[in-house]
This record gives sequence, C-alpha cells and structure tokens, in this order.
Amino acid sequence: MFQPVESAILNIALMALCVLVSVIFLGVLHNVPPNLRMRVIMVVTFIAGLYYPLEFFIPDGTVLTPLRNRYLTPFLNPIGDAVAVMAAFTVGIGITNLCIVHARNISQRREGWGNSVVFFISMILMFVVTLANHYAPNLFCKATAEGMMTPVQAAFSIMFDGVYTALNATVFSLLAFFITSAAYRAFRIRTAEAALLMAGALIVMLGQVPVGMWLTHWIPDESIFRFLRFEVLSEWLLANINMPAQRGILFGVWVGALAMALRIWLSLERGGYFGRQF
Amino acid sequence: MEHAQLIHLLVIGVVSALILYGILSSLRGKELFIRRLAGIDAIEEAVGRATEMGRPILFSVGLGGVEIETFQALAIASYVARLAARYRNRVIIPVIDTVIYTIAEEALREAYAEAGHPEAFRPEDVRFLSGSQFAYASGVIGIMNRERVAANFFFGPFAAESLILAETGQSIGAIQIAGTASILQVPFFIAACDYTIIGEEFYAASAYLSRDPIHLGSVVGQDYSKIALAAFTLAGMIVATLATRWAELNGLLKFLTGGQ
Amino acid sequence: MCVDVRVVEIITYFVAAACTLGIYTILYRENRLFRLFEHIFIGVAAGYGLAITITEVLDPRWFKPMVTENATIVSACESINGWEGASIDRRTKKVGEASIRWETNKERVIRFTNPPANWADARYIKLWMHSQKRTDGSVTIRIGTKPKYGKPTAWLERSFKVDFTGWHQVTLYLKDFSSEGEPSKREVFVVEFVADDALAKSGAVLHIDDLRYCIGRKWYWILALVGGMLYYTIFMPRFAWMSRFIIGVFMGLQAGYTFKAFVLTFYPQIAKSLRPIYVPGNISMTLNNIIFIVTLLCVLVYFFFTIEHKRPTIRTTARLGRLLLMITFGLIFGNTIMARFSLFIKRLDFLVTQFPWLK
Amino acid sequence: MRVSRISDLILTTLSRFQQVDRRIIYVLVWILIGFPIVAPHVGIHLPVLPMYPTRAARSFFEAVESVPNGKVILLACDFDPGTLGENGPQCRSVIEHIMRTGKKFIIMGLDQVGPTIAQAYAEELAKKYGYKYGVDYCNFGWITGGQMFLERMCRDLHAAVKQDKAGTPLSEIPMMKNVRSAKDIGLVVEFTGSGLLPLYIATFNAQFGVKLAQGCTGIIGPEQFPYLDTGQLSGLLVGLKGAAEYEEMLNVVGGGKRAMLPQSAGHLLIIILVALGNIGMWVARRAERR
Repeated sequence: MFQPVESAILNIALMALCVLVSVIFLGVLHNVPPNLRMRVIMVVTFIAGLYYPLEFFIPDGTVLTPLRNRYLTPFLNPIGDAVAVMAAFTVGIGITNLCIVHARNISQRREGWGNSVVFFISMILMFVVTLANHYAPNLFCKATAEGMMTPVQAAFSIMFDGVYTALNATVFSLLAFFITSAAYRAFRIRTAEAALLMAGALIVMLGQVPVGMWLTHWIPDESIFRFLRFEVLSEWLLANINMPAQRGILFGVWVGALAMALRIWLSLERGGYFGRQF
Repeated sequence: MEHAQLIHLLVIGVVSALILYGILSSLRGKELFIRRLAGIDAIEEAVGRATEMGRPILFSVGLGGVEIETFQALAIASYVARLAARYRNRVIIPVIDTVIYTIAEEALREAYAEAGHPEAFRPEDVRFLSGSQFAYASGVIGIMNRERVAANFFFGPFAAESLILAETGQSIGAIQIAGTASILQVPFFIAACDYTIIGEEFYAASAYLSRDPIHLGSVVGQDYSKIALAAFTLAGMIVATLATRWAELNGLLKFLTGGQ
Repeated sequence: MCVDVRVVEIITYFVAAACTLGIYTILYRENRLFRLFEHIFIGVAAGYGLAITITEVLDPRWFKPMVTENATIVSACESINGWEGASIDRRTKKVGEASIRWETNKERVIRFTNPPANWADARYIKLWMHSQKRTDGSVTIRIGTKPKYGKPTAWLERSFKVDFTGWHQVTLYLKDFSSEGEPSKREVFVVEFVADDALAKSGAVLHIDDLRYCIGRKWYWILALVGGMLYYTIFMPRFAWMSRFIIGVFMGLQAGYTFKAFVLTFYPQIAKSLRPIYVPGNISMTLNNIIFIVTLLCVLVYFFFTIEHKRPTIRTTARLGRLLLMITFGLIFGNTIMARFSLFIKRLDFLVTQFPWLK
Repeated sequence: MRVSRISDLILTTLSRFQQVDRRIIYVLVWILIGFPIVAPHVGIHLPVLPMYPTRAARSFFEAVESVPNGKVILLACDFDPGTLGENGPQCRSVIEHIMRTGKKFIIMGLDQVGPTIAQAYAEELAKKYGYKYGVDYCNFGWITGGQMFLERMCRDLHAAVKQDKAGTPLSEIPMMKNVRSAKDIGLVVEFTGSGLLPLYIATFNAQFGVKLAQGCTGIIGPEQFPYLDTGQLSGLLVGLKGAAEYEEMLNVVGGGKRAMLPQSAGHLLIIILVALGNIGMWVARRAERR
C-alpha cells in the first residue's frame, strides 16, 4: 500500500489524500466522547510500545522467525527517521516560545529589553548565514584562488567559529573554576561520608598528575607494595570499587527505568500530566 | 547481537512480571512500606522556604529529551508545582527539548489547576531556552541570577552542565535539591547541593511523594526484581566458580551470559 | 567580492576573544556584559539549531524523499571509467558534459562494471538514450548480480525497442524484469546493454546518458508532517488532546525501546559480573572478585526501599553500601578535574597561540 | 601574653581559610593554570614532567600492535571541539603509533568535526612516515545514522559508505579493495567525550566480534572501566593523562605531556585549598568549643 510513485502529480494527489484522511480521522476522534478518545490513545501507546520488543525479542529459530525478519526489522530505519522528522517539526514550538518571551520583553520595554533585541539579531543572522552556507556558499562570488573565501563562507566562519563555538567552549570551561570552588567547599572532614568522598577524590587526583606519581614513584613497581603507588591505587579503586558500585547503581536504575516504561506502556502512570482525563 | 537471546527474554520477563506483581498486589490493597528518603523530605521544606522569601522556584529537567528518565523527572516536577501552586508561588521550568517543552507546559498548567489556582500559572514560566547544552546552561544561570530564585531542583538526566547550574545556584544562596540517574554527575550535585537523590532513589521518588498505590507497588516490585537479579548474579558467580573446576559447566555459563 | 582567509581569521579571533572574556565576567558576578553574551549565545544557538534541523533532518530525511524520485546515479556517463565496449562523446549529451557512445554494429554488448552494489530499494531504472534513426531493433538491459556459493552470475533483464529518434528518456520498472538464476539485488556488480540482431544490422549509433535507479516519490512522508503538526495543538485547548495522541505514540515507542536498551546496554553488565568467586592459583584476582561482589551487594542493599534499615545486618550492609558509594563519587569527582582544567587550558591556549600577530 | 596574642592571630587567620571567597579561588586558578601556558610564549622554559603508563593504556598499546597486518584499524573520531583538548592528543599519538607499525587505517566519526581534525593529524604525520592517502589511510568523514548505520557498515562497508570525505567513490580507493566488512577490520578505536561506546559494542563488538579500544575524556572514564573489565574494551586511554601515557610509551612529547604542568599546578591548588579549608574548619571549631 505504501509504495513510492514515479509521477509527480500522482505524488501530490496522494499527499493531499493522506492529509484528508488524517483530518477526517482526527475529526471523527474529536467528536467521540473524551473517555473513548482516552481509550484510543491508550491503545495507540500500547501498540507503539509493542514494536521494539517484538522486533527484538522474538527469538531466532522459531516458527515466528519469518514474521520478525520480513515484517518488523525492515521498519527499524523508517521508524527512526519518522520519529526524528516528527521531533524536528517541534523545533518551531521552541523557537516560537523564545520569540514570544523576547518580543514581549521588547514591546513592554522590560528591564534588559535591549538584550532581547540582541537575541533576535543574533538568531536571524545565524539562521540566515547557516542556511546560506549550506545551500548557496557561492552567493556573491565563486570560490576562487587559494586563501580566499566567499562572503557567505566568511560570515559563517565568523558566526560559527567566532561566536557559537567560542561561547560553547567558554561556558563549558567555566567548570574549571566551579570544580575548584566546589571541591574546596565540599571536601571537609565533617562526617565519615564526606571524608571518604574527599579521600577518593584526592587519591585519584594524585594518581593523575605527574606530581602525584612522583610522590610515590620510589616504591618499586615489582614489589608487593606496588599498590601504594598513587596511579596504581587509583586505577585499582576505579576498577574494583568504582566499577561494582556503579554497576550496583545501574541495577537499580535500569530496573527503575523498566518499571517506569511498563507503567507508561500500560498507561498505569498517574499524577500530573499522565493521569489527566481528556 | 542483532536480536535477543533466550536468557534476555527470561530475565526481562521475570523482572517485568515481578514489577507487575508488585503493582497488582498493591492494587489489591496490601499495605506497603517505603523507607524514608532524606532528599525527598526536603522538597517540601525547600518549597516552603522559597515561598516564605517570596521568591520563585526553578525546576530543571536537565538535558531530558523524550526518554523514560525525563518522564519521571516531570512527574516529580508536577508534585513540586502542586506544592508551590498551593501558595501561589511560581515554578520556572527551563527545558532543552521542544517535545518535552510541550509536555512540561501541560504538566505545569495541570498542577496549578489541580491545586485550585489555575490563575497563578504563567505560561512563560515554562521556557524553552535552547537545544544546545551550554546555551541552555548559560540561560539557566541567567534566570537564576535575574529572577533571584530561592530554590533549585535539578531532576532528570544531566551531563557536564550539572556543576555549572549547581555552583551558580550555590553562589546565589538558593536551597538546592538534585536527583539524577546520571551516575557521573552525582558527585557534583553532592558537592554543591543541599540534598542529592542518587540513582534509583530518583525512580522511587514519585512513589514516596504521591503514595499512589501503583507507584508503591511498582517500587516493591522493583525491590523483588533487584533481589532476583542479585540472586541471579550470585548463582551465576557460583556457576562460574564451579566452571573453573568442571569445564562441562561452561555451556551453562555461556547460556547465562547470553553468549558474551 | 571574495575575502582573504587571513582577514576572516583575524576577525574571528577577536570576536571569539570578546565572547570568551565576556562570559568569564560571570566569575566576578552577574553583570550586563555577561547578560549580553548570554543572549547572543541563546540567539545564535536557536538560529543554528533551526537551520541545522532544516539542513540535516527536514530537508534530506523528509522533504527530498517525499518530493524527489530518490534516485541513485548508476553512472553519470561523464567519464569512460568502468565502461567497456563504448566510448565517451562530449558533443552529444543530455545531462552534464558528456554521454556514452555505443556503435551497435561494432559492439553487440557494452557493460558498466562499477555500479553501486545495493539496489535493494530500487523500483525502476531511468536513463536517457539518443538514436539518430528509428529502428526495428531493441536493446536489452541486463543487471548482473554476484554469484553465490559457486552458482553462476544471476541476471535481471528487460528489453525495449529503439523506435525513436533524438533523446528519449527510458523508464523501466524492475518488477517487469525477468530473472535468470537467483539475483540478489544487494550485490549488483555489472550493468550490460545488449543489442539484438536487427539493431546491430541497422548500424545505429546510440548514446546513453545519466543512468540511474530510482525509488520513487514517497508521498506517505506527508503523514510525518501531520504527526508533527499535532504537537502544535497544545496551544489550542480544544484540540490539545491531539498532541497527547502523538506524544502517546512517542512515549509508547520509547517505553518499548527501553526493553531493547535493557538488553543491549545493561545486560552485558550483569553477564560480565558472573565471575568466579574463587580463581584457582590467582589470589589477587580472587580477592578482587570477592571485593567486587561484596561492593555490588552492599550497594544493592542500600537501594532496597521496602526494607527498613533497622535490623543490624541490613543496617550495616546498607551503611557500608553508602560509604562505598561515597568513595566512588569521590573517585569520579577526582577523575573529572583533569578534564575540566583541560577545557580552561584550551581556552587560554586559544587566546594565546591564536593571537594574530603572535602566530 | 604576647605569645598568646600571636597564636590568636595565627588561629584567626587560619580559621578564615574555611571561607575563602570564590573569587580569590578563581583568580588563583587563572594564575596557576595560565602561567605555564603563557610562559613558553614569552621565552620561559618549563620542564616536561615524566609519565608512568597504566595497565589500561599498555593494553591499548598492545591492542594496536597486535592487529594482523592484513586488517585495517578503524578510528572513530566521535569528538567535537568541546573535548578536543583531551581527545585530540590521544588521537594524534594513536595515529603516530599506527603509522610507526605500518598498518592501514580508516578515519570516520559520528561527529562532524572529529574526522576533519584527525585527518589534519594524519596529513601532518604522513609526511614523517611516508603514508599516502587512499593507499595507507582514508577518511569517511562524518557518518550519520547512528547504530543502524554502524550495523550496515559492519555487514557491507561499501554499500553503507559509498564515498569518502572528499567524495571519491570507495571503489576507487586502493586500500578499500580488500576492506569490505567488519571481518576486515582488526580493531576499532573510538575517541569520544560522550557515551557513544554502546553503539560500537552493540554492533562491531557484540555482533561481529571486532576488538574495541577507546580514548575517552576523564569524565566518562569510570563509566568505561566496566567495559574494560568485561573485555568489551581491549584498551582504554582516559583523558589527557591517557594521551600523556601513550606519548610516554611512544617516546614523544605532544599535547598530552605538555599539558601535564598546568594540570599538576591546578591539581595541587585544589589539594592545598582543601587542606587549608579543613585546617580552617578545625581551628574554628576548636575556637568555638572554647
């Protein structure tokens, strides 16, 4: 049924038909009692939730194998694409929200409304420049000799490398400062827990930098005291305490995620958004 | 591994069955107990303090996109919003994902309505800031400073921006509570927040908060599942130990590990 | 109109330096300069995000598949590379700068030996063909797929009449091709053009240009637009349930995927925990494995919610679990510091080494 | 009398250390990390600190060494400018090692920027080791499509990746003639700052049994140790330190080892601050008790 077509006109006709059918479907659903509508949505959620488990879990070498191979696995890519495309359409919602907030700042002359103007300018500029760079990099002149750039490429380079990348890297690098002040504040021997937190951090820190390694490098690498060398100790702790502890957390996290997934799948989730009658 | 092995099906089947069993037995009216979770008790206190100071609350769901962890975070956000709405305090939810933006908007509106103060809800308090991690972070620290928030909640999946948010919140003197399943960010929340909910506590939080029988039952089922998984691991270790002596057991071991 | 790269580099440097220093002012306190750069950042990120959503997702993954024929070029016929039995002609051409010239009276068969291998999605082939005269003969297109397990090459073939003059676009549906052997559309390795006797006798000279296979226009992608638009109903309370419809689909898919992810990501962690508790002849490994399981169990016990930490065994284990967790978090913290300093080092490095007159 | 006044003075000073203003800490970070970076540019020569390679790094080194000569190494450069500081030096020294052993390699990346940077390293090092593009190494560029794509790549590389970064069809790249699927890949090395490893584990390693080694950032290092333990990873370089260790084993001085000095200074700063903070706290507490 879902076959691509060669003719451009047929293509447009079928697209129109699709829209029509969807609108009718939604219209019908809109006019049924909310209770039934909720049922429909629950069923849809359940069916959508069936796809991945069925595709993945039906074991090999059973009667069901051909079912899996022929009907479910080929849809992995299209479903991934469809999800990505539908999510991509929502980008407009976010941008709309941003624009509303900042337009309101400007129209009401709220404090700092100048920044909102800056927001609009930089957004539009970046948007135009990125699109231009993708679709028409040679808009004003063709890329010519070595060491030359077209104006579009130049603008994109300044906006992307000069502004976007620089800001991204700089905000990220604020962490160098924050981690120092956080360590200074948090590593106080008030309780056993805080002391252990500090001890773990200090050992790894010393195991990482040459200064720490130098402190214990006199312990021979072959002796039984080798484990006292900071880098060996931190490696051992990372592998033998950190690893099982993280795994222990993971056990719980994954079981928790599975429980949440089950509740959502079976529409058992309640409260807030999830439990609403509609 | 293109498709699952039998052992995977068995393990997931048992875990799911135990969770559902927990939920069912809870629905049948069995009395269930959940131990105290320190960080969660503090949520009410934080909301109360922000209200006393007459300053808003910020609830970040981190880098949450359309994933299970974000849904859980939003469930907690709803609870916080209901508490805050009771006192007509504001909850600002900055988000990074546009799909989540729509859900968060709905959730917040709903929470204010449920608390009986639909008029106190301000649509602009759910803000899409940016799809980019650090632009989002810079936006959130901007909001923290300008709105002079009194309480910060960080629930959901976080990455490097965790400490940027938490240190800024710390420096403006906000009371901060964090909860995440992103193990790598937990230490930074511990360092900079007043309370931190670790790993699975995050998933148990909504049960603790809502006392909803389904959630409570689910937590009980999760505990059963963990006991089962721990027993499975121990049994597997015993098999592995015996296999070092009797090589015939290697086949069984291979089955248990899913051929890995 | 073009600009010197050097000039662009200098401008980029100073813009980037301004952004860097502007953001760093937050370290002193929140101020107007930081606010300015914060808004620039959010604006730029929004603009960029919107633009790449269009260029990376909507255009290539939605719009193009929907409105174009989704063609894959088999041969653009711009060079003789891969062609056997034919020659290149730069005067007669339909698409691009050249076409392939085929003197049917000299060569009965020409072949292209370098086609893309995977034709699994292909539905029809399109090519331009030029003939100076109308003939009674016909051309057979043969698509050869790789032999498997010692079997001979399998073929898909179909013929069409050369009863036209000038350029003519030929469209052939693969479902109309007859097959010889068991052709696998994933392993195409040659495309042949065979002239029949009548054509060869007529002495026609044919030109082939722009040989491609197509999937067709995927009209049904319009449904993705409908689905995407449903999100927007969130702004209209009367229709807001429609957004729940699409969100329900997403949540369902995501919930289902969690089961798959559980196996792919988490199960290996269980599987590899199945280590021997006692390793004969290896004390340190035995010790490590015991520490491993003890740590794992203690942490697990800490995360039990339905057991009150009252009984001494449980309390001690859970407490030990909590302490081990704290060590772990300390380790993670310490292990992160280097990465965080690196970020700052890189920023400084940029400011210093990229300074235009120092380079 | 005077003695007690002096000791009081010392004690109050010490107790102040429990609440050092954030800004003072930030200034110290600027100075201690900034100086070693600026110094070489103004003619001050600072020493290179020695490194001591860890076991994970040594097994990485061995994993590269043990790739059979007929197989290629796939370098997945999944990093962006954000983690270039750590992944860059790792990637560079691994490429140098591969070139030293004379093996062939392919560059690709699930990120846009990584492959471009790796190619720049390769071109620079190629001069020294006489490597030729297309013959000894090639670059697939930015790969989109995530796990599904990787899976397709494992099955049929030529069908999944049709052309290299410059647009040359794979069929025209000499070294790709013998590289058709995951079977012809001896080792996959991933450089990343995010949790992309499961994609490779689920495809290359789990389904097709290709060895994996990873160069990751310090932050995700501990998350990767379980994979090392399970054998899903055959080697691991963690952060800048990993790069420095690799450089030590290769006996070169690169970005990793050079950065060790500012890093050491920064780490020492934290240790000293923590010590002072604790001393300040103790002193203040004792004063309170009195």
